[in-house]
Amino acid sequence: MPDGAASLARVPFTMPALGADMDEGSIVEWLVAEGAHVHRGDVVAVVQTDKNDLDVEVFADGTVTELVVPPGEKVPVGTVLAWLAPNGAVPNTTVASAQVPPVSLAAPAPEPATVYEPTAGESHVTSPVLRHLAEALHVDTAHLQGSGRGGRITRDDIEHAAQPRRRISPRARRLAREHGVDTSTLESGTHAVVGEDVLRSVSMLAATDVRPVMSVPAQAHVAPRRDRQVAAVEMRRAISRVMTKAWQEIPHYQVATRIDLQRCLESLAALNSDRTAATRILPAAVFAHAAARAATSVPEVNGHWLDGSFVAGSSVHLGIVVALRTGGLLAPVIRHAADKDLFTVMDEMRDLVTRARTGRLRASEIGDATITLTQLGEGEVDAVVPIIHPPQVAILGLGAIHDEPWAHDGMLAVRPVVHATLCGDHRAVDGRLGSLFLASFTRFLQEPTS
Amino acid sequence: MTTTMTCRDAMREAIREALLHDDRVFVMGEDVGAYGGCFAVTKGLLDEFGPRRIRDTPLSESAFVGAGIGAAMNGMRPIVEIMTVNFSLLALDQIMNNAATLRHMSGGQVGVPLVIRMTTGGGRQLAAQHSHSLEGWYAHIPGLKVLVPATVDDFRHMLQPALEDPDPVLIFEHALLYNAEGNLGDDPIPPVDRAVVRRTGHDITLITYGGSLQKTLDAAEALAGEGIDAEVVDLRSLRPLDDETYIASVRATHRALVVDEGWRTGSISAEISARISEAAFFDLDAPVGRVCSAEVPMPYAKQLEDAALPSVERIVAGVREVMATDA
Amino acid sequence: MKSFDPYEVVNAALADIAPDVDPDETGADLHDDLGLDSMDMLNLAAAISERAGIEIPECDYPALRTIAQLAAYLGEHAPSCR
Amino acid sequence: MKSQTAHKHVDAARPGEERIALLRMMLLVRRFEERCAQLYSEAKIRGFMHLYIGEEAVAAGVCAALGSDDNIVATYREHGHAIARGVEPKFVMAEMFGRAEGCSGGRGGSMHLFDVNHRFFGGNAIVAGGLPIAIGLALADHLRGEQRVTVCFFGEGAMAEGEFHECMNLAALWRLPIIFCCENNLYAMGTALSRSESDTDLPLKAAGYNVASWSVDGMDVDAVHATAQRAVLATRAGGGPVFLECRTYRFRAHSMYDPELYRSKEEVATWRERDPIDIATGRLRDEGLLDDDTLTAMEAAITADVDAAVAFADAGTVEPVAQLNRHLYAEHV
Repeated sequence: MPDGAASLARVPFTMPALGADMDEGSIVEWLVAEGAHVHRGDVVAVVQTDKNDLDVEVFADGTVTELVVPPGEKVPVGTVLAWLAPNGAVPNTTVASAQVPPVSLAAPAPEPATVYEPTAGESHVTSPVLRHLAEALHVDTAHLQGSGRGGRITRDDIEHAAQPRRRISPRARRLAREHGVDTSTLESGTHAVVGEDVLRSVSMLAATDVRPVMSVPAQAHVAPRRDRQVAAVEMRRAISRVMTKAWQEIPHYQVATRIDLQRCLESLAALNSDRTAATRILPAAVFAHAAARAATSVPEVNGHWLDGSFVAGSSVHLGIVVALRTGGLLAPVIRHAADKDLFTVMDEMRDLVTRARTGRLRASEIGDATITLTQLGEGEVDAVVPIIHPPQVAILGLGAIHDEPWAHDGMLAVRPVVHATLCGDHRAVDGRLGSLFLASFTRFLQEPTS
Repeated sequence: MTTTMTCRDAMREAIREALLHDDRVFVMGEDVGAYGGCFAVTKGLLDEFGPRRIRDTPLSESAFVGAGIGAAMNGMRPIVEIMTVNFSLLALDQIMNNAATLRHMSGGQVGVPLVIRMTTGGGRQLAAQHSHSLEGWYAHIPGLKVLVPATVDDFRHMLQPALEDPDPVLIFEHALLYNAEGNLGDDPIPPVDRAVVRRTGHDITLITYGGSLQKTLDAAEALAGEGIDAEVVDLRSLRPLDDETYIASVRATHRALVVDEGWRTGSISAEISARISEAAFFDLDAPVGRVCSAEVPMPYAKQLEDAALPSVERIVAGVREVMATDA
Repeated sequence: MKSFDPYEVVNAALADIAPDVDPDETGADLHDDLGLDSMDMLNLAAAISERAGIEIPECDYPALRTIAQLAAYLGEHAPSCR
Repeated sequence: MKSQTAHKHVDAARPGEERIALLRMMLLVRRFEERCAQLYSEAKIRGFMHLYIGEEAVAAGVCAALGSDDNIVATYREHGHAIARGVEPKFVMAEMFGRAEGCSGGRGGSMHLFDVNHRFFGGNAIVAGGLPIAIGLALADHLRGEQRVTVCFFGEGAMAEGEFHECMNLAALWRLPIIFCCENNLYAMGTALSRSESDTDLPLKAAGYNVASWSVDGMDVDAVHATAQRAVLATRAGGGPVFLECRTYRFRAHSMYDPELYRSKEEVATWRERDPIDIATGRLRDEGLLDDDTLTAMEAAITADVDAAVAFADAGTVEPVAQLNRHLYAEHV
């Protein structure tokens, strides 16, 4: 057949070279059927090379007149895979057939398995490459409006729909790595995640913030047993991680003293004499209030050890360790505790303890403590030497109130006594300041309602 | 006791002192003698020290800078004054190909203990051939040392260590600073190659030098009103750069902004930014910001020149951007 | 009007302040066995007061160590029984 | 002011040994450089290398006129100047081998030979770049009232540079003790003098700056030596700067190899007939001051010197790369 109108009417679509080292390839699937109109740039087939399945585009406008090579057959680069009739040309399949080189004609091309014609309003991802991309980027294509021809979803559509990359500062990434924090859980407001976000998260973790507990719906009050078990396991892990880190990294020191509570408890009894259960003050609240005020008089124990240096707390946010009957513990925070009166401290403490035990604490009530108080006041324990919750630099441990012999004015008396132990992070604060704190704490206890 | 003086007087005092105490010192440059110096820094010195030591030169930057190099090689301690940094390009061959290289290419045999002083910077509506800040260019060249005094103390006391240096030292004096007054301290200045924290702060490190220092300090004060506590580092030397000081500051504040009157592209601010990335990347909470001169030849018209130069407002805006940056 | 059930009051109060405690353990020691501390006890007293209008004076606390004892105490002090 | 041409006659009263020493110096430089060419082909020497062959009379004659305390600044074609100044050939060769023992510690190479002990302030590879330095060297001596003279060598190509004109003016203005020795070999690389200068009478240009300006046959070592001696005498006596044009010719390519499209083989052949070594040898023979035996012995001794220099360089120390940053700034001990 000589050159002429008929041959002008045929444009070959050949096996492309998709890499410098590609010599042959095979059609995985045809994405067009015979008779389909195609445009320059449309993906018309998926081709398998030695390495990959790749989308293959067509470089001409026209109508597909014949699919020559069926899927699965390996052919050399340059082999005609299909014939196109340019727009405006009359397809002449008879002529075309005569022109087809002797390749792959032994088996007639079967009906392509996955041919479809996109219809308006219906979104489809046709190519495995794009399907893979959508999966990798977590894009749900079912809800995507394609911008391609006939509503087809394009690579751009998928990439636009993908979640914007979370922005995390280099320092935040480093701190997260060092503290074992999963950056995907970090909250940062509208900005990028920065170092402080990680450190806040670390301090929340240190207070054994275990999210499954937090997520118990308020109206349910009690999580299903299985959830509680899961939560307990996770809390155990969190405690394990934080306490191990604290024990390994923080050079603890302890200073301890015994405190005569006679005056304190007498004042408290007087205070409670005409109070109902709803307004009564417990010794625990007196201890918390005194501890908070002592922290303002020795600010060196109140704050965080961050990234190699001590950052003083701008206020006293007192963490209160609450042991859970289900195992584990939480340390909700009385914020600005030193600025509040005893009654407010009692109210908040009662509220926090109750909600801690009923799984209704908010995350914001957990983090951010600048110093922590732990009391084992209900049992037989005389004294406790606690472990600091990083990044805090001090924790005050109180034993149970017991009657003990007490030397007073050269006489032996029996007094209600509590053993107080202050554990300090020696990197940040020295023992002298720890003992000053205990002295101040003792003083405040003598005037509980002042 | 403190004395108040201008940076001009401080530099003149420094030159006087050097001339008085070291016979090897002489001053050479265009109009340094009879005219009293284009910026009056050397005013009065001709009368005091005579024409042998206060040498007016022809308008031959390459020859008299080269002469300074040769005299320094031959035992003298010349102070060469170039009127402006733009004119120094006429002597760039001597500065780059000779002063900076002689020690190295002679295998350590030849030293060039030369001091070259020149004015730099814009802000005086002197347009596109008298206003640029090319100290960053010179800082590119190994073999040179580049000092950028910003305070009366540094104007008064940087010259002597520069003269004592066995290698060529370029001192870039921002022209707007000559009239700036300040208290002359009694204490010796820190070594000239150390940066100094001029203002402490916790939130961001502002790194600057020379004519931009006061603007940066003013910006830091303005930012304090917004609750942004900025630390300001005065580099004082662009070569060598005191990495230790500004990197330590950035490690503490986690944010940095460089203020540099040079053009942004290929500038010393680019170098500092790169070094912060190299040394403190994992301490950063935001990309390093920069406030530089607009990338145009310096325009004449006041409002255009103002817009081209770093200003307190631009520095404040730059800081806000870094503080709010999505990293 | 629904009749006053002291067990119901105690159990409801317990559910408020210590939902993890099994209310069927009527004979168990609230403090030693069930782990309620002084804060819990105070809360329990307040909750009971709110529900039943019965204020338990602090001096009576030591005698009320089990759910059964509490229920009995409420039964004795119930307004309708006075 | 019109430039003068120096007397070309040979001073017959000059002692024979001194003239034989000039010949020996020219021969040493010649043989040394011929070996350099060979070593370059063998890749023992790399980089740019500019041979002085044909111009030896200038360096030999001028340097012999200087005292040991005088200063020299030279160009990148400075092997001859360094050796004529007294830098031992083995240190020059070691430098070209890039050895630590080289006269510039291997940092300079062929174009940057330095030896401050001989007050040899370098081969400067920026055309005219050495002139301002020479001004400064002279200025320092002038300020201190010292009797030193500074000689600055440069090619005629440098006279198209601004620095040349700045320096002529400054030297005359300040009456500095400096001799500008222009080695006019007629080509600035490949550009003929007539294609680069509006007036090829070079001393005339220097004279325009009120600099005493002389011209001499640069292929005649006796003439160069005699004229240089007069210039040194005048300058040292406070007469101010002297411009000395030495008319010479380079026999080989600009750098090691070039196709020499810019000049004809005939022209080179004509100039080779005026080889300064042949002129000096012939004259000394004619005067009965040199015989074959002496010449043979001289050649043998020079060959031995060059062999020794190559052996020294070959055995030299390869400086550890760890010392790359040395000699950037002064090392404080």
